[in-house]
Amino acid sequence: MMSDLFGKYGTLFALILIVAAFAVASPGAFGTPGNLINITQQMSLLAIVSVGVTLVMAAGEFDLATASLVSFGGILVMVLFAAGVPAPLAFVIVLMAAGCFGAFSGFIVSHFQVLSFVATLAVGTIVGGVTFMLSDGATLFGGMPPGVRDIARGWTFGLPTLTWWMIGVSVAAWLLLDKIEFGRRLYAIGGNREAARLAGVRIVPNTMAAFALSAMLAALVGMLLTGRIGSANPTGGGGYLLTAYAAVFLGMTVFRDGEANVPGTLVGATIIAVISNGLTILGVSTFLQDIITGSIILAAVLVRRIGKAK
Amino acid sequence: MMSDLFGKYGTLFALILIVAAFAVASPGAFGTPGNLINITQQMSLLAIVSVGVTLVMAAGEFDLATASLVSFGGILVMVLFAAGVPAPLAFVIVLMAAGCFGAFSGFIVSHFQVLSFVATLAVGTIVGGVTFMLSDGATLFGGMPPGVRDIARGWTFGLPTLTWWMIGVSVAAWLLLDKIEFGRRLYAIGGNREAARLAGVRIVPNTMAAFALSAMLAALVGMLLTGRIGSANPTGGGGYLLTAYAAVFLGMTVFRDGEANVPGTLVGATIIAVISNGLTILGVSTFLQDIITGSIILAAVLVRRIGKAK
Amino acid sequence: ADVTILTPYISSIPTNEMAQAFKAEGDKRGWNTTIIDTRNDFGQLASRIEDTVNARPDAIVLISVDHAQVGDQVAAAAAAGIPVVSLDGTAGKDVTVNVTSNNFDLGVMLSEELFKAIGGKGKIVKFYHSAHPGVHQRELGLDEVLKKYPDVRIAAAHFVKVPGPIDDGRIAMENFLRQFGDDIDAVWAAFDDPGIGAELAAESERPDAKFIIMGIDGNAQAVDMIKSCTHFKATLRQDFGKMAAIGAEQLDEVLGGGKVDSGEIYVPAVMITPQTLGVTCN
Amino acid sequence: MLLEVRHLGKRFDGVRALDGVDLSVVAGSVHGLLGENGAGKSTLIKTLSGLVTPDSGEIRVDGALRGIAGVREAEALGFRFIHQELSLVPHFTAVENCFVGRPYPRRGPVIDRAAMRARVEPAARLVAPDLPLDLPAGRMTTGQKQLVEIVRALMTDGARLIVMDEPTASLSDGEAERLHRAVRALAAQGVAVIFISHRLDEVLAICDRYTVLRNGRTTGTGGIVGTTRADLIRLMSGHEERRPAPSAPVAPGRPVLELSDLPFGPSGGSVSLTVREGEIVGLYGLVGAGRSSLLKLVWGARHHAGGRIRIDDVELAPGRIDRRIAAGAAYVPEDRRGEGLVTQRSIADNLAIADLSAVRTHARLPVASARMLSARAMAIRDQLSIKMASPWAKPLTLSGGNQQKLLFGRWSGRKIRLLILDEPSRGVDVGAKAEIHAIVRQLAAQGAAVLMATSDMDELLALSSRVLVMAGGVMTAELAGDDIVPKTIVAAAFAHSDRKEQR
Ligand SMILES: Nc1ncnc2c1ncn2[C@@H]1O[C@H](COP(=O)(O)OP(=O)(O)OP(=O)(O)O)[C@@H](O)[C@H]1O
Ligand SMILES: Nc1ncnc2c1ncn2[C@@H]1O[C@H](COP(=O)(O)OP(=O)(O)OP(=O)(O)O)[C@@H](O)[C@H]1O
Ligand SMILES: [Mg+2]
Ligand SMILES: [Mg+2]
Repeated sequence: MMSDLFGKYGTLFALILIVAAFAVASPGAFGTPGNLINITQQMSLLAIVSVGVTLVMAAGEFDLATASLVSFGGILVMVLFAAGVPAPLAFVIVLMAAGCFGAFSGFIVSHFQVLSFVATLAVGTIVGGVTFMLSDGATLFGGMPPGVRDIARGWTFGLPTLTWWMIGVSVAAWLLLDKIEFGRRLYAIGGNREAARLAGVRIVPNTMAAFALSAMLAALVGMLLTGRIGSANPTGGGGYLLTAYAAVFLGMTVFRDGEANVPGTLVGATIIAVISNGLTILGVSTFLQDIITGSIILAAVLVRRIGKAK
Repeated sequence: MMSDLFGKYGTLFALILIVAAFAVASPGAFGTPGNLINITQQMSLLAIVSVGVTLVMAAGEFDLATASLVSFGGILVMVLFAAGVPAPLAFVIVLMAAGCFGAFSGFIVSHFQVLSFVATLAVGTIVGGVTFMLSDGATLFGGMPPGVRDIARGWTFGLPTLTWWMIGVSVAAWLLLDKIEFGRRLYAIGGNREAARLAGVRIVPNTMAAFALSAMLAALVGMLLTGRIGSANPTGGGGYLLTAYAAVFLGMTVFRDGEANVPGTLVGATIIAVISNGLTILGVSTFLQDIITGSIILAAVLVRRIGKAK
Repeated sequence: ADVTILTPYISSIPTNEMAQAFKAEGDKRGWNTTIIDTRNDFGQLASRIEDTVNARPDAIVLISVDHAQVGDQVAAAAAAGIPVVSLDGTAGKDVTVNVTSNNFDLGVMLSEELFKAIGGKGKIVKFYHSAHPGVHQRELGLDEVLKKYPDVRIAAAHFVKVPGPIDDGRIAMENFLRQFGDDIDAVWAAFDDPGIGAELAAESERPDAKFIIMGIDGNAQAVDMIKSCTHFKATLRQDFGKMAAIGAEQLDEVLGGGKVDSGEIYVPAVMITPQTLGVTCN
Repeated sequence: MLLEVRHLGKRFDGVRALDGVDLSVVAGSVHGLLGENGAGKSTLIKTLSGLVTPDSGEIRVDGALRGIAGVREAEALGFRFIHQELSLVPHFTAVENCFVGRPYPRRGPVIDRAAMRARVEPAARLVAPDLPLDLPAGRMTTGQKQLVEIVRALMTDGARLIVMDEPTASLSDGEAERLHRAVRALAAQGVAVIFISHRLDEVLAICDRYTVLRNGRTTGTGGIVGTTRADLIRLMSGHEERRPAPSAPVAPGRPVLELSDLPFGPSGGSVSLTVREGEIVGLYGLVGAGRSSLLKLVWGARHHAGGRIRIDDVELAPGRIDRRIAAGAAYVPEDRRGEGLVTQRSIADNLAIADLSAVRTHARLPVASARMLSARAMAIRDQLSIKMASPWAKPLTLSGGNQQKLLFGRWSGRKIRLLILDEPSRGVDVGAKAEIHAIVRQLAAQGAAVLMATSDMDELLALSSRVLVMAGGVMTAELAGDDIVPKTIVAAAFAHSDRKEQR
């Protein structure tokens, strides 16, 4: 029974253990409410990208264009601002443009059955080129309407605004995947494409929708990141690719066996954010941090496997 | 019949078409024997990494530590040189160290059945940290015994030395995967792990061997890269991750449907190398290059899908 | 004339500014310039230089490249009779001319300025990226100056992750502020991006904190922060426009059959502070 | 005594799969292992192959106590297995699949492909002369895959015991016949065979002895001679066989399914056929005859250029399976693992996937309700007597026959106009088969048109009001009424290969 619980929630226990360990090691800094709230802000962008990736992975596919789309979103919104497009319209244009790229990937992957790895890598390369062209390769700064920064900075109702974004996106994605028929279709496609197809699930439109939503979330993160740091860099999203997948894959080991799921992804993103926050606060050097981070992640997934009777 | 051939070899035709197009566009520079031979040299490192990845993917797994291992190989060999270790011994130490990391990943993945994506990302992070520690985060120059540069530079028997490395590694890996029992076992594991297990194939040692070989090839590339450019950077291998997977996935669409295979991987690596060589020679700016590269890769995989009757 | 600009760092601000400035100089002279970037990848850079040599342009411009990192390829260009102009790189026998601000000196200047501003003693946070050889030189400059100031101590050092250096710097600084509270006197940023991140962290976490930030590059966002009387107090601006202009001038000379003035030409850096921007902060 | 199993017990979280099984097998005999779905047959087999470790009891081989810890140990003992679920490497050809996990013939270090083929061919000739040895398994029909598994088990030297878990479930009489001969030949050479099947007639025909399991316990064992079908059923179910009264055949009504000039078959042929309300049309043929392909074409899972498919006068385009479902059509695929079940999802999800609107919290909101999902699963469980722990368990925790019932249950509760069945009772026990047949008849009586491919002659005869026979992708006979006799059917099924031989 005990080992059963461990098998199912091992990675979650690991997270609790990590938090507890840091809280003991550094009660004055790590364990303060202020810092814990700050972690939610630091993890929010990663969490939103990862939730987007979760949608695509529920349908059994990869989207490697994600990172490029984050950069694209940031650059395009700055270009639109600079061109004098009002903020709300600019947001809509960016989301639509990203959605089109996503839908395009989804179409190629599902209609022509090209491996999503190659297809999205190619689309990502194209998006990257477009982003560089838009910005001439430069970091874009200035021209941001003051109201816009506020969507990514400051506090709202007692929590950082970015934390609210994360909460909102996560709840929406969770409803979408776990409560709505659309989600069941995606999981069916991801679990056994052929069986889903023969049971009347329409593969192409559903896959396209998953990719489009994921792309839109990536572009949203690009815009929020721009708001957060006040400028946009054409490779600014590059760091999210592997970390987002790490979060999702970590999450696949929690709650549900081998299925990408939103609560799991959040646990994954939290683990990553907590480790880097905690180690920095403890004053561990960056290089050692890498080694420790890798080891903790391994331990977090192993705990569960070892807990599980073979 | 025609469409059958197209379905099977579409991506290969695409490569031929690409080469022909560049040769016509730039006969004086692209089409010269000198440049074509130079392409084989330029693609050699990517090809070797990709061949290593092919081994792991034949067993149905991912190895995201590959890029870190390339950097690790380059840095460790420089550190050993600087410490006065004789070159041959240094090579052996580097390969062994990388092999251990690989075997470790393989063990975690196969014995504990942790998803290879998380496990190797974690191992890659650890390797990255070790690499940074070894080099103190800096690019390492100098201290290289003159004989060492020669393993990666210059010409041997009428071809660039690096080209010979690529040929040698590819032939060996092809023999390993296609002619020897070991390869059959890997493909059986990759094709249907459960069936292989039911038939008594020993999953753990075979998977460990595949990861270890792949890691050793990555470290070899790290050393060759160091020889080629004369310095080692702790993130120098980063560029190989996505490109190597692109080559392997491109290759999975040639020759054999959906199976990673060495000849296919070479076709994939060639496509990537030819496109960037050709576009550079034609004087296309990087940003446009990205867009064109992405489009050509998409076209190369689609040609085959469209050729294939549904 | 056909001129190909090659660099691994086009999306970093100084490199990009130099490339664009050089292109503008080229346009003035009617050159056909192409920019090739290899996204931080030196293996790729070597290959692209080879391709460029094969395509026989009239000149090659390398930006932010230590020529020793691609020695064979630069030698091949020289052997093919193609002049190689290096901006913000290193001089060498195969390099026609290197126009640069000495990175080591930049590091020294920044450190001296920063240490003076905190009265020669205190705790500093160091943001660095030693994987970039130029940036690494600045760090060595810091080490040199530290020897003269025994009362200055590095309380924390953070290796900045690229891509995404601003947000990485911001997150690290947020965590340092939790760790040290007010016990930080200054932030030493090897390039402006993490310094900008540190300022953003201060704004959200501890707007009343006393520490100051200084960086290198003259990044527009950093200049804006200096002008707004934030914690960001100075940045060393390498004169990219001037470097590009000198590089183009020298190349013009060479293409016309002349000689370069010298194998290495230094362009002094400019310190940007609230004073030089004409604002007074209190 | 080659193999003796005593009081074997095994529990899977709460489910008692084995509850004191006894089994004795002598060399040179064919031993039938029988039991209802979920009785524990496959679990028993897995303990012999080292895939499942029993909780209690003992296994003796040649009188000596053995703990079989893994697949390789079982192989070393001379045990060979055909597991119930097909497990082939999809990219490998038949020849390559036969060598997975086995020593390869080699020349020097290099694999000798010619020798591999040479070692597979004799076994293949014996049981499956038509099997395409160089086709990747992923592109084979279910029946062909089953034949590969059989060839694989028969090919090796040194076998002392061959266990076959429902090897004939997707074979038609022709192939089954060949397998029976091969099994007898093996027994004659002194090899022991454990033969699991729900086709009692074949058990009675080829086995020497039998053992019957019920609820994980041995309820009877003995010699076949003098045993009747009724005896076996009583041991399996605990009661007499209940034969539902054959319902009166329904008069065919309006046409429901109409195929006109649908391109089909190897040589550019085409198919036209009509299935009417109340009709059950049986589709018979040998392995690879093209039945499943035709059904998939009708279902819209494959593309066709030209030809027309109409359901109730509505023309349907290829690829639009959802439209067919909306028009009241239903489909039970042949390969439950590959084409039927989404194994990561719960049983309840699997039962709802084709008709998510049936489990909405509110008719207008596309929100799936957990309560409705579970209620629906429980209703179907009762209707089809599916043995399962909970609606939220994964389908792979069910026995093979119970998994098959899930595919059937998926369509429960809908008004069905057209029912397309591909081997609907594959691996289902005698009682459940009768239940499924009753449901099919009832649906037909309510006005559904049924098109059913089956390899099971009994099933074909029991249900069909009309029989179509295919061979090599071509319709070779259409039989109705008194013409539906096995001899004519089998002759038509072989028509194609006869023609080939004549040429
Ligand atoms: N891995 C498992 N986890 C949980 N329960 C299991 C598992 N495997 C089998 N069972 C249960 O054990 C019981 C026996 O199953 P088994 O597969 O042995 O039946 P069977 O006699 O082979 O039936 P069938 O004729 O349908 O193939 C069933 O109730 C099944 O649900
Ligand atoms: N996915 C596929 N790709 C290529 N060929 C196939 C595929 N599926 C079936 N075939 C071929 O089509 C032919 C008809 O197959 P089909 O599945 O319709 O036969 P069947 O009569 O249902 O046989 P079975 O009883 O084995 O299921 C076979 O010769 C088979 O080799
Ligand atoms: Mg069974
Ligand atoms: Mg069939």
